[in-house]
Amino acid sequence: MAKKIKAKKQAAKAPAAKNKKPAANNKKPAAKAKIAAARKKPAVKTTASRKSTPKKTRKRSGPSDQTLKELHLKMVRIRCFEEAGGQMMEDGKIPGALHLYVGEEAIAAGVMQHLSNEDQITSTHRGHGHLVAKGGEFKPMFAELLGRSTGYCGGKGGSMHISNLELGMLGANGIVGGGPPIAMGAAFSNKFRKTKNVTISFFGDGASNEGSVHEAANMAALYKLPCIFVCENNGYGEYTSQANHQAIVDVADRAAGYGMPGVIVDGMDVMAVYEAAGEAIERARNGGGPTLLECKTYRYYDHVGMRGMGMSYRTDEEVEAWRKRDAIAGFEQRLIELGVMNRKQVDSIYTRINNEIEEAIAYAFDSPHPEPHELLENVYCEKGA
Amino acid sequence: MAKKIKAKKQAAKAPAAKNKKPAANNKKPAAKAKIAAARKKPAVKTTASRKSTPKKTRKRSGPSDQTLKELHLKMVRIRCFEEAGGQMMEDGKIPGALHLYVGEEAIAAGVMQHLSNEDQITSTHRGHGHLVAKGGEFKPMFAELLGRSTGYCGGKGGSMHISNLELGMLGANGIVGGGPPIAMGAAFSNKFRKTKNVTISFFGDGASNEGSVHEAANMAALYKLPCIFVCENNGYGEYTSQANHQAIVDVADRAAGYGMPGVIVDGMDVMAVYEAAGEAIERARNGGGPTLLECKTYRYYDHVGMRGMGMSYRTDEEVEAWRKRDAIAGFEQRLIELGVMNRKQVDSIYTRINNEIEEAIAYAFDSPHPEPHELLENVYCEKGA
Amino acid sequence: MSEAKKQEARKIPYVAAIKEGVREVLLEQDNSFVAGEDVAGAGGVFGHYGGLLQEFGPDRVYDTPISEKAIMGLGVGASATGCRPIVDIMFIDFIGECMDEIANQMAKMRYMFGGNATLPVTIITMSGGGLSMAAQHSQCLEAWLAHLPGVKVVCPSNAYDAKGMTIAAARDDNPVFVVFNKASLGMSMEVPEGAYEVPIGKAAICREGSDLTIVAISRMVHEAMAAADQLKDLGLDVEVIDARSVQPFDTETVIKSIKKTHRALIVHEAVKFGGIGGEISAQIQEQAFDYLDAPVMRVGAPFCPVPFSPVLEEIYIPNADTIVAKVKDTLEL
Amino acid sequence: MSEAKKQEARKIPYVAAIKEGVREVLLEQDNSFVAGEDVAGAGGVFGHYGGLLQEFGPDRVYDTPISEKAIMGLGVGASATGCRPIVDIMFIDFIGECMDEIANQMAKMRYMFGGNATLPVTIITMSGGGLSMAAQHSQCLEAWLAHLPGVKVVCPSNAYDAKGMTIAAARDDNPVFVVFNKASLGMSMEVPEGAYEVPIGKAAICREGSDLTIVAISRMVHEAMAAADQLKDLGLDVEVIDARSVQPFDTETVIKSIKKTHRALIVHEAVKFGGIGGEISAQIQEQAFDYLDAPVMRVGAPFCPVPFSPVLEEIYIPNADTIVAKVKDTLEL
Ligand SMILES: Cc1ncc(C[n+]2csc(CCOP(=O)(O)OP(=O)(O)O)c2C)c(N)n1
Ligand SMILES: Cc1ncc(C[n+]2csc(CCOP(=O)(O)OP(=O)(O)O)c2C)c(N)n1
Ligand SMILES: [Mg+2]
Ligand SMILES: [Mg+2]
Repeated sequence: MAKKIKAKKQAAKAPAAKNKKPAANNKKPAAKAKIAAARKKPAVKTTASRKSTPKKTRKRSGPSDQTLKELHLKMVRIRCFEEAGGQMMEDGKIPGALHLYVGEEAIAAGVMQHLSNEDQITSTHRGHGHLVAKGGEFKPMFAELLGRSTGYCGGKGGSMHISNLELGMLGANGIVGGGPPIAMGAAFSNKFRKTKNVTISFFGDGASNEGSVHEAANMAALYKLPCIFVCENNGYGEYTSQANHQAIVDVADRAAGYGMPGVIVDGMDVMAVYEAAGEAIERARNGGGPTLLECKTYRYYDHVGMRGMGMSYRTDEEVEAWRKRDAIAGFEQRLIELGVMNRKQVDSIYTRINNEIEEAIAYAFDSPHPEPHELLENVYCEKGA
Repeated sequence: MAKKIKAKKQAAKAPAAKNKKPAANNKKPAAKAKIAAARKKPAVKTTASRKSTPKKTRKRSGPSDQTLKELHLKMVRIRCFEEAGGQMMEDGKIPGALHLYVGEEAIAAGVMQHLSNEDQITSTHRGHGHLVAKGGEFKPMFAELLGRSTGYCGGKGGSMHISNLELGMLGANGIVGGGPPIAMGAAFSNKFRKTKNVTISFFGDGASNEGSVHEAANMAALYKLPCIFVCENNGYGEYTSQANHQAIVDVADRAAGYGMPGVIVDGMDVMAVYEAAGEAIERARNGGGPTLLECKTYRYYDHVGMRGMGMSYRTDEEVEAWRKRDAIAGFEQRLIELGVMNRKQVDSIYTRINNEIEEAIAYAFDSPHPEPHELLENVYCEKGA
Repeated sequence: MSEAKKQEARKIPYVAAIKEGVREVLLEQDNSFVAGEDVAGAGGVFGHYGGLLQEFGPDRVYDTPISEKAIMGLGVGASATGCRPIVDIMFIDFIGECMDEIANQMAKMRYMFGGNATLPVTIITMSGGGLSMAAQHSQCLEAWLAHLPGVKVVCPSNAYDAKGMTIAAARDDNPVFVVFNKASLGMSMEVPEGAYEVPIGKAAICREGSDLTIVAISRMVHEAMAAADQLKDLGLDVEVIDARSVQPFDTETVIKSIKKTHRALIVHEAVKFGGIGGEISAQIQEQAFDYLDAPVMRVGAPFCPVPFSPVLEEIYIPNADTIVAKVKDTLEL
Repeated sequence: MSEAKKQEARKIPYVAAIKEGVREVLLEQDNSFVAGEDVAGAGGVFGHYGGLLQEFGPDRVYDTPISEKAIMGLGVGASATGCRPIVDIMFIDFIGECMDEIANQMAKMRYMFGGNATLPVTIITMSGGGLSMAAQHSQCLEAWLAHLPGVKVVCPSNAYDAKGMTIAAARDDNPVFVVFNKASLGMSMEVPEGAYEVPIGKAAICREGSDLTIVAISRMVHEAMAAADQLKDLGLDVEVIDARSVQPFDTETVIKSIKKTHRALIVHEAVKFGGIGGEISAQIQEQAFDYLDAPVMRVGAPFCPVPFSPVLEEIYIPNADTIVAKVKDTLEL
């Protein structure tokens, strides 16, 4: 999307694609206690004056080791993908604009952990993370970012439209607020076809002010559809802070106005997201209707591309405060404490994934561009009931 | 708007245009006590399970006799206008569709009592009542309904677009949800131009599900605009009941999600509306920002035209229960009790207004149709800063 | 599937033909449903869904909130995931409320996804004036839709096509807009029982002639037929083509006709400037330039919103007289 | 007001010219303000409002929520009540979000109200492809707007016009859409300081010629100029007209040119089918039929969404070569 190159020098150099650790780990590692404290008292306020009844802030409980590992893996896969992709963009190798999900990984991981390929999601312009967590493979993803014919969309979609319907990923979307009505329609379909599947609609704090989100939420609540509206509240829509785009602190305050539960969760805590999402998804699968799940999060980099620091619309201190609460670093610490993994195992995951990414990037670059005849293909499909 | 002629016979004959009394008075007059009781325990629920903090149900207090008389006069003018206009439509004399405001008069009267010509309103497809209360004159109004060149819009607008900017009436609107963004813009203008004026946006329960209302409300709250969103909740959008178009009972539940107060008021009680509106308007004039004021009301007739009873989408009992709580009849009773007027004075008002209406209708019928050359006029205006 | 034979002399109005078309779809396709404002309980504000709720039950026919963006999203999301929805936008005037869902999602999804999505959704809506419904309830906006790669747009002019094109639209695996005309709702004609298709993308020759081809859209077909009668008296033998489908547009049939008649006039009710008539005119002279004995004429609404005043609206909407006047003027008859 | 004389050889890019235009308006008209997504703090995602917040303060330049319907409503309501707003829709692709506010309110209010409302609102937006921004951020949708009586639509192709038309739009008492082209933002040219107007509704002859008239819109003007150079080598002396304004359209200038050159080609970046080129082509042959030595040609984007793939987008967007090929093909050169 809209890319704005500012004149100011970049204050903090963005980590290169080959980093074995998430960005937050490049800082002096914060003490265990400090991380825990930050998590207990997140920088985001999870209580607001006008909060209505069904909203709750969630705490951790205990899923299996396997689940914990999968959650971690999802987050790491996203982080590594985004760092690599972002670097490629900075290097001028990716056409168009790239909106990076770095910092928000816990949301995609925590939600998607509950889904199968038959469950659908709609995504946003910031959609790579959602697709990775939904099972997207690196090769066709990088190929798509490069516009190659081996990409998920044959090179016709690019970052903003990356999608795969077999995986239940109904598309990233270049239109802010474009996803929720489609998700609602997919949820309607799930109910109509009497499946037990759910649809998740991811959208931003900025998107919450689009009329489409309002209409979709109302209709989902009316029909009690298995649709979960996940607001990824990272505090900004492009360069405009939440305080400058809405007079509320919690988007979840809107849930009551549709007759659905509103839940606020710390989006930097993958377990909290996992649990809150699980509850909402279970309710939806059982006919209990939609939920508005607001996850307080932060994007480490700029709206587009990889600059993170020295921005005029937010302070470096703010960025640093959020980075200290990094979802992946914190979760790794916890996994090690719990004995689920050790540091070596964690490190080896980064090695493996970065190797996979390296391979995928090579594959993408080796892939052919679409042929001219493809230009006019797939505008329509052949008829047939 | 969309007109649906049903096959069923009309159960209760609509009162003719010449009735000296509001429709409800044609029934056996309910005992004073009964009316009071009905008003204390309105058929509408004013409390809902999910109601949030800033919402309150209002009670009566004591304005001047003059104000009481003006409130009454406004309501009677609307009622008589609508009965007459409706009858003309039933008689096939008015082209297009007519959406009657009968039953909802207390809202227009109670709100408009606080406004000057410099304050603006946006209206709906059900807009005659708003214009009458805003000071609209009968002659150009009837002329407009007949499409004559002496009409407020020179015959080009008709019922659905009747307007007068000198009176601050920014138009009836054929688009459900069309008004709120415009009202918000006018309120922005009031604030920008540093006036003390306010803008009122009337909209229905059905309209509350349009994305435009959501966006306008959010923006009004963000900028703390002097804009009051008045939801005329008559329980139906066309032939669809509120229960079938939203999963909430109180539209005012949505106010908290924008960061503005939500107030629920009995829309059949003109004093209650007057007071609640007064408070919201005063707050807006003083820089306190917008309010969502929900008025529980009912339309006595069908969505379009004058049929009232024997409809498949609502019961006659429901209509009768609401008619028993008629805002005008009840208020007259109260005025007589308070000694503000006596029955004779009340009756003479009807005589006077119906005479005025008769004259206005004659005037309208005598008025010329627009000339062919007018067809292409006023698409644009002559340039000039 | 080809067009079924007309069976017997059963005449029904356009409005009833729409309902029959939708009904056949609901009978035929288990994964189809109807959703829109007042389509269920009220059977549609024009009665064109009357009785469907009763026959098929609330799992197949849904009243929606007044939320056009959500309605269109419902069509997109449900069709992408195994349903064949029929969604209703009460008046085409209201598509402004959901043009993003139409233009940026529905029309482009398949292409953007490299063919990975299929959207078998049908959108039913009403267009046109003549009922004194003023500027916001009388428009013809098919040109907006026809400019959008990824959707199809048909405008049935009569009851037979109304039913057959509804069925064809619903059987099509692409998003198809079926734009009905509200001033034609009462027009009766012979309509077969049962299911049949009127193919999308094929124009119909309503009257053969040798001197002038009129290409008309929707209700203007009937005005063109009346104009043809009047022009006959002036010695012009007029061929009338009902475009029926504006996207895809049947250029072939039109060009073939014009190569025979050497003169062309296009008539639609939409505002002339920027209407689909410009496209058709351009195509005609691109493909039959050397055959043209006169400029390709266009008749459409003048450049203003639809006025409420019945006397002004009468002047506003093109009719047989306007068409005849245009022909006389251009051909200097 | 007439166009001011160009003062001195000061070259600035298109993007800076937009900002200068808006700045002049803010200086000149106390009741004007700018509102849109990221126009204040960020100075616009393309920097075309950079520094205006700092210069004029937060009472004149407003960041809005991501709410296009509200933004357009702000423009309508504020302009109807004494302000002269400049509202920004970041990309023209997003007008689907507010087409109802545009088509049913903004465009019709004055007419429906019998002249009782005046809406001096300017809408600034960006269109066009070439930046690999894919199907939802690369469209040209001016045809939708031009089909709407009640609004004006201009598409400045260069920095001088960008500034002058912004000022003309803001001084106009009607709603005017100023549709800029995002691939042209860096193109520099001589632009006078201070306020001047480029009149709305007047085309510009960019190059005189005698054999063929190319009518081009927005960035395609530059492709047409390049094509004209190539065609010169083939012996064709090409006149290039920059339409500049598509609503109202300057038919007169175009017809006059074609009566001289006898051949016409229209080029726009929008999808050819249903684009404004059809209207222009139809008008040309309606008004200059007897002067035409060849069919009126059109060049526009093919019938598909804008592809992300740079190699496909390169084929997709018309350019000088496409134009030359079209001319060679039609005129059998
Ligand atoms: C309808 C529409 N309006 C505006 C834009 C431009 N735009 C792209 S992303 C964005 C900000 C979105 O903010 P938010 O929803 O909070 O998501 P985030 O980028 O923070 O993840 C904007 C304004 C758009 N793409 N679509
Ligand atoms: C955008 C739009 N959608 C649908 C309609 C058709 N329509 C006209 S009035 C109406 C019902 C409105 O209900 P509500 O807002 O509750 O107002 P009420 O009629 O009850 O006063 C509908 C659906 C319309 N005019 N505009
Ligand atoms: Mg955000
Ligand atoms: Mg209602």
